[in-house]
Amino acid sequence: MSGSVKVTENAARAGAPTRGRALARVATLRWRWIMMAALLMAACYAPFQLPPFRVFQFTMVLVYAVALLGLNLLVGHAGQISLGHGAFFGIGAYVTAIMLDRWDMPHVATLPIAAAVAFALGLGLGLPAMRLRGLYLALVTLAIAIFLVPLLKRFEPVTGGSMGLTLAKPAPPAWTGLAEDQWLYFLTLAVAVVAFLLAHGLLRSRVGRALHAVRDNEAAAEVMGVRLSFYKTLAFAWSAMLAGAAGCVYTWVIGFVSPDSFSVNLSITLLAGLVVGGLGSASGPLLGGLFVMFVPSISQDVNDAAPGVIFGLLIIAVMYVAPTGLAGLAGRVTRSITKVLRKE
Amino acid sequence: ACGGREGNEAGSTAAASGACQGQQTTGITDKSIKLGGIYPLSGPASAYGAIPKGIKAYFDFVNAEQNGIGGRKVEFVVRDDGYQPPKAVEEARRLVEQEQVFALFQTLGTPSTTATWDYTNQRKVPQVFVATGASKWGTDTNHPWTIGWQPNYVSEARVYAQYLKKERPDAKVAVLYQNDDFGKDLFGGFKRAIDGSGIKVVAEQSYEVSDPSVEPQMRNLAGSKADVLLNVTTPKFGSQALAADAKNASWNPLHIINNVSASITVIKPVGFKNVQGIVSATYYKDPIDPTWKSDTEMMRYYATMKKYAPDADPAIPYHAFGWAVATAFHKAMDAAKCPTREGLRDAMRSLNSVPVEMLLPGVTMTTGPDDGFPIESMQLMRFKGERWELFGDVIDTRKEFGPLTG
Amino acid sequence: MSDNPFLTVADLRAGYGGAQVLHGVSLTVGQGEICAILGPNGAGKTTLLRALSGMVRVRGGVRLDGAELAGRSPDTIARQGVAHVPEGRGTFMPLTVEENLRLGAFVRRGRGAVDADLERICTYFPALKSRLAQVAGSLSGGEQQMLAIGRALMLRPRLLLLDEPSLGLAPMVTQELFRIVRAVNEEERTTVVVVEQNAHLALGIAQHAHVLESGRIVLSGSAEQIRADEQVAQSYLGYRV
Amino acid sequence: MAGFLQQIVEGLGAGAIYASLALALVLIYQFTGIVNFAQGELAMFSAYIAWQFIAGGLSFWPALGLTLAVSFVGGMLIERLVIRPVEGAPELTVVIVTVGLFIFVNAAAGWIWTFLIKDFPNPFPAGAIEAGGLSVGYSTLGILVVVAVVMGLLYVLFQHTKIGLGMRAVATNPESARLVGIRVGWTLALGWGLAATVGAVSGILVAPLLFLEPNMMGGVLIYAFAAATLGGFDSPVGAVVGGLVVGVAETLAGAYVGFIGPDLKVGVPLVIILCILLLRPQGLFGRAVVDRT
Amino acid sequence: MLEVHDLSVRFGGITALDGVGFSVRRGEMVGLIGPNGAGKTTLFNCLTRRYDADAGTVQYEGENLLAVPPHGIAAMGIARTFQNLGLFPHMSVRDNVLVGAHHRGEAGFLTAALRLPRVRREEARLRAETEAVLERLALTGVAEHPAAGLPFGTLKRVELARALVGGPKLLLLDEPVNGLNSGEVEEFSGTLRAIRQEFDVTMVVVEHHMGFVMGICERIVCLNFGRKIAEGPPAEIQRDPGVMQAYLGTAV
Ligand SMILES: Nc1ncnc2c1ncn2[C@@H]1O[C@H](COP(=O)(O)OP(=O)(O)OP(=O)(O)O)[C@@H](O)[C@H]1O
Ligand SMILES: Nc1ncnc2c1ncn2[C@@H]1O[C@H](COP(=O)(O)OP(=O)(O)OP(=O)(O)O)[C@@H](O)[C@H]1O
Ligand SMILES: [Mg+2]
Ligand SMILES: [Mg+2]
Repeated sequence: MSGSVKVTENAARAGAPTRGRALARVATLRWRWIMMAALLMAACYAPFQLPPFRVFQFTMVLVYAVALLGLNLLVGHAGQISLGHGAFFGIGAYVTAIMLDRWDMPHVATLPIAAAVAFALGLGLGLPAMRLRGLYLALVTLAIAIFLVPLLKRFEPVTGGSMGLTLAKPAPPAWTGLAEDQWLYFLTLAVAVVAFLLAHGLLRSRVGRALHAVRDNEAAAEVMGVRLSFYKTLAFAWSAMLAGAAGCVYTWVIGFVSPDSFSVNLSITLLAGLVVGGLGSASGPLLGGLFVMFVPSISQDVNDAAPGVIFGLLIIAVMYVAPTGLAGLAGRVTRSITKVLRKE
Repeated sequence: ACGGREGNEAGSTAAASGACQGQQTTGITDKSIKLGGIYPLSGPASAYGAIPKGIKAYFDFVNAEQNGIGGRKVEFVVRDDGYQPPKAVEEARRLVEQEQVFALFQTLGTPSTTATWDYTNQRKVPQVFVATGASKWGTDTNHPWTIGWQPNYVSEARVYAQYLKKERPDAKVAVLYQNDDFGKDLFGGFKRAIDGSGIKVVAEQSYEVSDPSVEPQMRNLAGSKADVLLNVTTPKFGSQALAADAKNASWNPLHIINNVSASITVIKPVGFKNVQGIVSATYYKDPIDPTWKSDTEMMRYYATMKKYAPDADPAIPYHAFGWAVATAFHKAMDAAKCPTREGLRDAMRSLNSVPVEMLLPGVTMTTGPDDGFPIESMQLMRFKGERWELFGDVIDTRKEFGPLTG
Repeated sequence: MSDNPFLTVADLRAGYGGAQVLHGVSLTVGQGEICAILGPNGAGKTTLLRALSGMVRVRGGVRLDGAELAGRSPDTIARQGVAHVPEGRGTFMPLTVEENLRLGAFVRRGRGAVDADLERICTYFPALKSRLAQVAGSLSGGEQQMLAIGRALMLRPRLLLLDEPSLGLAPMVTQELFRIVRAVNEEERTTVVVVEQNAHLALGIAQHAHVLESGRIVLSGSAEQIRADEQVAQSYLGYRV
Repeated sequence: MAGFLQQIVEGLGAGAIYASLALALVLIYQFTGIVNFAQGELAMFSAYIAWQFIAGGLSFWPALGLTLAVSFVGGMLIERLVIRPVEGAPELTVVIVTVGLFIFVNAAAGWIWTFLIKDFPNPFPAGAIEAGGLSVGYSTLGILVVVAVVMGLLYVLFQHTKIGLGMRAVATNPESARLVGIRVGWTLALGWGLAATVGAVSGILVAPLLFLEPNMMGGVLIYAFAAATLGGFDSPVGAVVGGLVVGVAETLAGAYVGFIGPDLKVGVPLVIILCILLLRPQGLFGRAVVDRT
Repeated sequence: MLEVHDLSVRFGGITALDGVGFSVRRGEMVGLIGPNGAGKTTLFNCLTRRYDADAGTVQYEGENLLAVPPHGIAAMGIARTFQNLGLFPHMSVRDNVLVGAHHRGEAGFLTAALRLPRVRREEARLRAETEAVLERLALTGVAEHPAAGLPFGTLKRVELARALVGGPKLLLLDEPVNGLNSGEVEEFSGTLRAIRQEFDVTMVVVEHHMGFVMGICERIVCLNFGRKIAEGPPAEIQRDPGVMQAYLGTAV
């Protein structure tokens, strides 16, 4: 039959670039792992080289990166906009603070509990919220963020009210020989790496594909057997959990929580950080964390009369240059570099 | 791991000798002294970002015309925390570790200061004259390196309580307060101060800084028919509350507005005719109060601001506040026996009726081993015509009510 | 073919991002002619029409009745009287059917004439008439296709670009559609460029045809010639005569 | 009972303020398909411009006219300079650009005019109409009337004009809009210009009540956002009704529901919205989105 | 296998389906035709629970299909393609197809995040099957390409691949040869016949391409205005006066 001949012909025609492409894919995969390992090694080496203040700054970058990792899961991968992730961050922070304050729990024990509480709350709030879409979901999550602040103030006996709670930081065990900043850094790094691996595993699996499918076309996803409510709600809960874990580490690092630290501003900053970093990309959260951490102080160095003017302009400028975020820009740059190199 | 690096370049001072041997001299030399301050220059609390302008003007003036503080030129590094505690921690560390400042001169806001004071005290860095009136800066004993400056909110509340006890011994009070550390501290202090008297709080309403308006709260308070309104707000909400009170013809309580909102800049937009007779208390001179028109310090302030901060409006009370606290720092530094961090710490805890010209006549700074509050005196004032009129004597709250304890 | 062609395409190149799709296409269409573009999947037919209406960036020349179109924006080209029924239909989903149709006449003046044309479209496609107030996004696939064609006709175009107009239409409607195109072409001297997989139908109304493969014109001729050439039919159009 | 009615009247007054900004939000959403976080700040900036005109010696009405004109041009310029370069980028990118704009405008206003509050003249007389124990301020009435007029104008623009139709077409499918000959760039700029003008009206209505300062619209924006959502982001009538409902609900909750109290009252309209959205995901007046595949 | 009984669907004033009934036997290939707006896609949407029926019943292998939640349809062995494409534009072709195998996987959030061996095995298995289907439909060459930007005809094949990888027993195809030229249609018919053998699937096909429908289907159901107007073998349908008048027009 002439038809089938043509099909094989097509396949043969397509086959040639395929093999090349597969090879290229393996190569980029290996590259990616090498890059990751190098990055991790650099990350482990850095605290011994940098002054403690810088170590602290990078610790905070990692804290934000963990929160953004969670937000990325929801916004970048599942396509649901949340304007309220600062609330889960705050809840994680407060759960940790209360456990440390009331029950003197060991620091490490607070992490799973904070994550679990954030997860449970995410699940509980996600159930109704995930029936909404787009703007409406954004609004409801915004409401959660707005509501958290007065709520924390209301339950003063537990939360310390508007005065907040001051807490001890985890002390480095003697055997490590590390300074407090370094110890905190490594704790945070460990949490970040675990969070990254979890998210990575999730996204590479059936679950990740289901989330992408929901993001791209809900109707089609459902026909393929993806249970929308389940996946959306769980994505929400997982992303809340990661934000909660970040909040927990935040409390370890800063040693102080107060309701006004977790205002709507934080939520919007997180979302902006994620979009600036790169929505739906693997390196987006880290780049976003760097942005959230460093750009405000850079803005102040440029114009200390009104740092906001510069900060606002920088956000706009980054979105001009890199509409898909810094990760997209970095990708484009490396691609053009490799292209040039290959041509040589 | 890198503890050895600090103080190396800055430690080359001859001052750390004799009795001062072995004390910290980071950030100070014979010729210079470096200070760091943390304020919200961005975000919702940026109004307070005006304070460092007054401070800078003062230091520029001192550097240029008085050869600095005791021969040391002052460098004042200001950082922005956006009123965010984690940012405040970062900036405090930047100032101490990167900038190698001698002391943190002012952190603004209770949350930011609370977030940083463990750090400054561990590092033994003086955190001088923080810009918040929370009472814990004076009552806490674990943080000797941190000290407040302005009268604390509890003392201020006591002044109003005492005034009411005298004038309206069985007043029914309605309270509007900001739902944060500031509002709670002041309101709490007031409740404790009226304990056992005939005065009663009959209604209370709080608001969040994010609320658009306090009008609804004012309406609910009006329903209580209280005869006194205690207005514990920050400037914008202060204006709104004053306007709402003025608008309501059927409710005319005695309106007590707290010091934070008592500035003419808050009152003027409401219209002077609407605010006649309101009461407040103060401790420093309002730059647009005509009373001080020919006051020497005020004239110096205006002249200096014009010269060293030409684009800042000297009428803004935050500038005058900055000026006053900078003067206070100057005096504390002058009083220090050693030009070291320890020297400053000890000096700021042993001030003995040190005058600061920008403060009201009769208000001075006094601290001691059991007194961590530099300024504890205030004077009542009543609004009349187009300005505040001070009345009664300066009230030394420590003398009147006894020392404040945690 | 007339000496002074209505539409002249000269060495047209276009693509998406890095990938070039059209590698120098040249053709002319006389005023009032119907021209069919044929070719296999992915040949670049859609891209050619997009290039004509300004939806993709082009290099080369496109002249319509003496005016240069290349490099112009789609709205400018539409104002020149070029209507395009795009692949994927381009329906304004949340708007009603009537609003969709009226948008087709956006650049025209004179409400009366537009209203009359609305009536005319409804007689062409009775299925739309009963759904004028319905949200266009809820129409069936074929109904949306009719809407897209109706919207293009509302412009009373000088040049009509049809990208697979029969897509998703029932056989009867398809025949009717080609009759309508023919009628519009005859009554209003509308020039038509039609891309169509159903070569039989397209060649039935066209005077000229071009076969496109891999972004190049591999064959041009009168419709009869192309239809008659059995080998062409087999190798390019995949159908037997 | 009179007290209750009075609370409702006050709630309507507050709601009208939210509605005024919500109208601008709805407008920009209709015409560009994005939510503009900077809308409140632009309104605040317009109010400052008006203030500057008045401080410069103009009387209120000419200052108003000039401000509206300046805002219109300013809105168009913002579209051209700030939004145009990211046109076609993912939706969230554009939203984050408006967040950047928010931060920028807020800081710029503080920089230019300081953070001290400014007195802003009220165009409406001070008193109130008293009837049957109820008192309705002229100012409240005035705002309600202005909001109703703006709403009516927008409704006509949306539903009964060709340009309105073109604008909606651009928001739903810019590519097709170009194909039918709509100048998409200009239309978007026009949408921003109009939204900035409506925002300016909002800012000028709000300034005398809340006192003018750079953070004036921050709190209002959240409620306006809520109002627009409640009403459905595609309906001006919905925005106004939504604003009024939010205002009344919030006021009543703050006044009568004891355990909620003024600190948590912010939750009440939000809970209402959540409930309504669960029953009617398109908002009170929104059109249901048909999503066929 | 599938029994549709008296099915009605209304949207406001429009009756899209009006008491439609027919049945499909296992292994059969049934064509569904009718004028535009007759309700064919709506019928598919009912069978895949995208729309709720206002009246009537649907039995599938003895079970009440209308009681199954929308996401449960795939697990029952029903797969479909969409008239106007229902792909995931930002995902690669391979991932698009892999989503088709979603209901055959077990991995949950936790197990996937931890990348348990079980999950890896399952993933490897599904990937291998996907590769085979891609190969079968000559899509290997574009497997890495995002679904957006490919030619329409290719995308239709991607949809078919996605449907097939779920291992369906009943396949619902909505205008599968849309946008293909006659040669490609013929080729596609061949592919479809082969697939029917290989995968042992029952198919219902909506299509306006008469050559294709008449050539491949054993039985044809014709709808008009939501009602069934004819049913029978192709030859019979082609001659049916009602069908001719409503759908085919005079010249066939
Ligand atoms: N938006 C796009 N982005 C990238 N490449 C594209 C895009 N649209 C089309 N292409 C590529 O351009 C080439 C030509 O596509 P085009 O749509 O013009 O073909 P066609 O002849 O119309 O095919 P069909 O008959 O399938 O409609 C194809 O290889 C396609 O992959
Ligand atoms: N969600 C909906 N809301 C309103 N009307 C609808 C909706 N879905 C379908 N319809 C209407 O129901 C009728 C049947 O639509 P359907 O998509 O089933 O037609 P079809 O037979 O598939 O036609 P085509 O061959 O054009 O694809 C159409 O007239 C359509 O307008
Ligand atoms: Mg095409
Ligand atoms: Mg259909």
